[in-house]
Amino acid sequence: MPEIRSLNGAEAARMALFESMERNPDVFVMGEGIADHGNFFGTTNGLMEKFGPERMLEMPVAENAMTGIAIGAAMMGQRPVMSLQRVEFVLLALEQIFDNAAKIHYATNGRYRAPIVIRVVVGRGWGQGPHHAQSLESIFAHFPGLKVIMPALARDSKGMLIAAIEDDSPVICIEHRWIHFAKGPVPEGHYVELLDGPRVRREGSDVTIVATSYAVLEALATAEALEKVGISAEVIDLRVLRPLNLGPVIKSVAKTGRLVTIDTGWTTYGVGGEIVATVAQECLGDLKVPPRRLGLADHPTPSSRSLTPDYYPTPEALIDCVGEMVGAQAKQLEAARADMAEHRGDLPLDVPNPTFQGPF
Amino acid sequence: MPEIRSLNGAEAARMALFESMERNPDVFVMGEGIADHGNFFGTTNGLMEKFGPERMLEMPVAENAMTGIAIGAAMMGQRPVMSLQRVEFVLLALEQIFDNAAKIHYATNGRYRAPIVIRVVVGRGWGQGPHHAQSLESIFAHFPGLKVIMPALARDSKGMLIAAIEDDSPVICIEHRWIHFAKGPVPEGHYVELLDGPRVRREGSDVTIVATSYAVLEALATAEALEKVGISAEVIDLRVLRPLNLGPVIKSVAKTGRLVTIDTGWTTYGVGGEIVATVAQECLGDLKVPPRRLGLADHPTPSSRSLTPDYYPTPEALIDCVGEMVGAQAKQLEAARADMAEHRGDLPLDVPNPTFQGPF
Amino acid sequence: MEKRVTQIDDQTLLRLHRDMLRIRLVEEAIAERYGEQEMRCPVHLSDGQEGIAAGACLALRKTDKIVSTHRSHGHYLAKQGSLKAMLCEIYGRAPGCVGGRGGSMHLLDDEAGVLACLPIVGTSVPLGVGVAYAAKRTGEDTVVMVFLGDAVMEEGVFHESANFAALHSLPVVFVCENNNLSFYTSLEVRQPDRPMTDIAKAHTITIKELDGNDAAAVFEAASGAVTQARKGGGPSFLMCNTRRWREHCGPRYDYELGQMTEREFEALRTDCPVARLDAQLRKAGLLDDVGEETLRAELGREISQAFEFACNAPFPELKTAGDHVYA
Amino acid sequence: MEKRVTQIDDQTLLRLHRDMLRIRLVEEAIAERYGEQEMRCPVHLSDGQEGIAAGACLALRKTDKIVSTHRSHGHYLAKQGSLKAMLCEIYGRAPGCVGGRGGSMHLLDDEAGVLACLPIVGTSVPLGVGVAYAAKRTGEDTVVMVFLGDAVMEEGVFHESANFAALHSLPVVFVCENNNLSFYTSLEVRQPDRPMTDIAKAHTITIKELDGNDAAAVFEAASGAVTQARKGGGPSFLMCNTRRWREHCGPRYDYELGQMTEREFEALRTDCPVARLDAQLRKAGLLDDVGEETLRAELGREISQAFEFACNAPFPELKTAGDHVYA
Ligand SMILES: Cc1ncc(C[n+]2csc(CCOP(=O)(O)OP(=O)(O)O)c2C)c(N)n1
Ligand SMILES: Cc1ncc(C[n+]2csc(CCOP(=O)(O)OP(=O)(O)O)c2C)c(N)n1
Ligand SMILES: [Mg+2]
Ligand SMILES: [Mg+2]
Repeated sequence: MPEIRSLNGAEAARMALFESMERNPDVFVMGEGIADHGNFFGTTNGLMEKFGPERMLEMPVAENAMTGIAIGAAMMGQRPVMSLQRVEFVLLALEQIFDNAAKIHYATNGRYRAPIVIRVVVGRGWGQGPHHAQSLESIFAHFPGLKVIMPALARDSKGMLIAAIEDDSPVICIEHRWIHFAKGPVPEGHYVELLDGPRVRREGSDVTIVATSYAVLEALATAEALEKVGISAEVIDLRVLRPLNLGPVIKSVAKTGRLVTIDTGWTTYGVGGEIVATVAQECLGDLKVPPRRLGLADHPTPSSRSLTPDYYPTPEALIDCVGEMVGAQAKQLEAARADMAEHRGDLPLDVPNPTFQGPF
Repeated sequence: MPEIRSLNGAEAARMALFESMERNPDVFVMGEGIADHGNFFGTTNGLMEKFGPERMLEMPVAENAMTGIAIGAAMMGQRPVMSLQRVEFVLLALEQIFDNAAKIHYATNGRYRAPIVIRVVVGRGWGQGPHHAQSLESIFAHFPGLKVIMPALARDSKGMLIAAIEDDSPVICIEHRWIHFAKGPVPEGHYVELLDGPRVRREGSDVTIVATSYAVLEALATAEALEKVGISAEVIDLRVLRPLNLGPVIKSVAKTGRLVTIDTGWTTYGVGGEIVATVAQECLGDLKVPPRRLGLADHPTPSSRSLTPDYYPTPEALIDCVGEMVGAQAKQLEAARADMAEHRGDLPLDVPNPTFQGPF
Repeated sequence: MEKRVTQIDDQTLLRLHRDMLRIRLVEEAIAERYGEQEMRCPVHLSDGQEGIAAGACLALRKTDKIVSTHRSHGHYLAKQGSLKAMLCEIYGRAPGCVGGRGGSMHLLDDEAGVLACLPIVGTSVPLGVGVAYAAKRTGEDTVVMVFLGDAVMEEGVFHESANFAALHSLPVVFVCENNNLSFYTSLEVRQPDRPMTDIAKAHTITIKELDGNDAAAVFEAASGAVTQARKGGGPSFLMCNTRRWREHCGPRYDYELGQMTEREFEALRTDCPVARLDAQLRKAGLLDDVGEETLRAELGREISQAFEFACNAPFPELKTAGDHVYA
Repeated sequence: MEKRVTQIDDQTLLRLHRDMLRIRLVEEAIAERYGEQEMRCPVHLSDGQEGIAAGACLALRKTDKIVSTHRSHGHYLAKQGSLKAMLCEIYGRAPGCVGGRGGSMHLLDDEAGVLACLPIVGTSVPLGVGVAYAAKRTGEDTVVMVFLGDAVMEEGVFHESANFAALHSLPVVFVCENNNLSFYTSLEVRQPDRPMTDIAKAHTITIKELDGNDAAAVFEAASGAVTQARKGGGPSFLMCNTRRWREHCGPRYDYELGQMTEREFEALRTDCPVARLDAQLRKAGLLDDVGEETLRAELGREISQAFEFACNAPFPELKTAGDHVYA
């Protein structure tokens, strides 16, 4: 049994890169500013020293060609891990991602593969503003041929990234900035967490909460607060947005009869919609109350912290939503909200909640 | 009362450009190959002769800068109508569209506007293949700040395009190649069809079919065939994907108790999902049977016509789907299918159905 | 454009002639049969431009690789991609080079080194550079030739790719087919008046401008560029001027569409890369009527057999349509 | 970089000095107070680079427009954008230039002609070109100055935009601030070794390379470029070499992060654009200790009042967060 340490998501991702690079010389990291003192949010520390500039490839600031170059190299058997500090930067490269990465295997009738991993980070907090805090997973997840993953727990930040690097299909790995801060147990050494679908992170009987990424951490903390007031929430970590396997969600809703989704993107045409729609198709009869979706308010991300309290779905909003669905008493909800507030303490809203940590 | 003529979608769009350019000197068309003998699929005939190259601006093949240039000009009060022959070309410009066009009004606190129209065409048929037949409306529709429209009827191809050009927000106008061929009644002169939401195109009581673009024409023809065998389908033309107004859909489902969506894109994380999810949230109790979604099969578009029969949802598939939902007899469906087949005749599957024409 | 006398050996000249003629005859056959509506995909024919394809590809080894564009038949054939597989692809048949999934705009012949021909303008350029980068990483001496049209010079991705290729001295030869047109829009409407080679030069790439209708000149320049690339000397950019004869997409000649007069068309057609080398070979005594007849007959046979094969080949099975979405 | 003696009039020199010093003092004040955690957004400070902002913007009329990047404080202030509105924006307050919606990376001052400062590398370049195109269409004699960093030269969109600006002879002045860095990655890791001006020249754009720490030289070159643009003579590209002093994003000096030694930092800081002009002015008798003190005091007062204002300004109301999504 490998040793298990408590690491944050960033450290876990770093270990994934380290293990993958050590095992396979074809793996290399490429990106802009991947090895300066910032260490790509702490996910690349020491890799330059260990593997050198050929395997920590500093690239020109040219995301479109960079992506095409990664795909071309991958077609020849290389395994580039392209890393960009914000998902917005990759908006310049979507033609390459959607037309080539996603389709090269299909359109060459299986002859070529594009085993690239594209790590992109979703910004949040500290006034990131309109261009640095978008969470665009649903647009990637629309494309057959791509795999799209959002690790939430530190264990997955490592194991899913290793799995992504070893996968023969292109994988978009979307890392929320705030999961980089959250700690959890992480095994030493090489292991994979399969890219096969969601995981039930907490069992419950009254409501099914399906969450992605940082929202998983919020959902788990919320579920704990709800538990104390007698509401039992099952929390499912979606993990893999494409290929989408909603089997465990459907099973859960069959049990609880209630579904609420909470994710890190805009609601309209977002991830929650796909989940709700599939559940409505697959187990309409099980739904005791209308399903609900929580996500970002339908406008760009404002910078000022005074404008964001209603922008991001809060644990309090989740409590109210679940409360309504299960028909809870105002008093119950008040207690759960108070619990969450205590959890958070005086922390301003534009920094991650340090208490959202494992072991889960 | 203006005269009404029967025109196809392309001619209708051409009239929209003509009317708009004549009324407002700030309107100009820009794009690649917008005025050669192909006349942008017949939507620009005669405009060069009438308005000259300053208002029919031939652009370098550089979609990203082109889009930024259009936005910059629009911020100064110009009204560019950027026109691209395939939606794929605009994948190179998504950073400009998502970060600037969608957000400039918001992020300048209302000071600037970007009244651009981006016309993009969805290819289908004649072996277009993986890079020339994608229908990517749902990714545009995810972004607050954009308006996203898909005209289906010729009347809308003109009236909605005029409305888009006169709108002060950026509008993505997605024209399916096959609606360019379909005829319908179109008024002469200037008029607008508001970008305010869906329209009930045919009333019915057994099932609500919500369709987009070319699928509207297929749904209408299918509804007619169903009618003959005693199944009454209400057909709703979605028209405006963002801002999304599903009021008429919810009202319709409240009446019929059954919902099926049919659209021109991939199903997963697509337009139908948003409709189904919203209906499940808003009128769960009205749903007599699980809602259904029809869209493209979950793989890239193959070129060979032998590979596409199951790729595009067919009227036959819609008949079967509705049939199951209403519990129709096999015999009934057989008749409806025969009717549709007759409709189509010997026409190969990779060309538009010329019988999908108005007056509707 | 200056006409030039080359020192290329006879066999090579004959080979260039043959390769060009083969492309010409294939494109003509496609144009002729396109009206049957059995090739149900867009085709961008390249007659008039064969000098570049033949000259450039002959400078490559079999193990070298090319990437190309929507107008790739010539490159594919010059690199010795399988004619049967290409026609089957255009006919949408199972033995097509990508099983009928791509059509004319997605050609590939792995064994021949035809890696990716893709229809989005500029999209294959960074792929080619990435392949060259992989070769450099793994120490292979593969050279990658990137075919591009004059419009690609307007796309940002070309510049981004050129910058990277130059920065890492990659084994890449950019071959720009300047036919002065994008669709039917001429160069001066799209780019300022200057040698396009300046752009590549600004990226420190070795440049050469040449008459693309002179296959021997293209071969010579490409050979130099390939040698430089293979030796680690970095990328080159060959700007080859030419004209296409037919419409942008489809079988008709441009004049038939009113995009030029028939007289203008006849004038541009006088500068035919095939006829030019033909005359040169005859003058040098390397070709005569009999030789040409024999060659045409041989190529004609190959081509009709390939069409025959394609027209009778099975279609891919519907149930395979969803295969290979994930590796 | 050659040091130069200019023929610029005294008032202009004094103005340049003042504008630079003002930027410097503002950036220093931001750096000093950033640790209070009340300016809760990323800030990219520009001390060390003031020569370019001051020199280039002084060549413009009030009605001319600029677009800029993530590192825009200097440009905004030099173009006479409101200091109070800028600080309020950084503090996330309602009187901020975009009402607190954007933070430091989305500055705008409509009246002053600061049109759009945006943090995605290269994104504002085509916007500026589009504004120039609109001016040309409507016959206005507005000139648009596009500020960009050296990394923007790697982005395809620069090339696409330059091509269009040159093709249509647009009234654009590209001002490239070459500080040799993108994040902490130096130029030679990102671009081949060649003058970046070659790129612009290849697009037929008028070029000039200059010492960006010589504000007078920048002013002179910019004035020439602006005059050319206004007269319909088309775009220019000024490549201004400089260095930034602080970390890429945030208040610390680069050496504090271990990205360079303190000695290296002190060496580069000896080439200070403000100190250089200061010395020149003193030598010419245009400035003395008293004059400098008075100026610093005056600017200091303005700046502390602006901070005072910003710190006490109201936050935008939560209920307005959803306004202006659609026009
Ligand atoms: C990104 C993109 N923009 C536009 C198009 C439409 N298009 C197809 S071919 C073509 C012309 C390209 O011209 P050039 O590269 O010179 O090649 P040529 O057709 O002359 O061989 C254009 C604009 C496209 N396929 N991709
Ligand atoms: C498209 C894009 N890619 C990457 C980034 C991340 N990024 C922010 S600033 C910066 C450095 C830009 O360098 P330069 O343009 O030279 O400006 P400087 O910071 O030196 O002033 C980078 C890479 C970004 N904002 N946008
Ligand atoms: Mg061309
Ligand atoms: Mg820089």
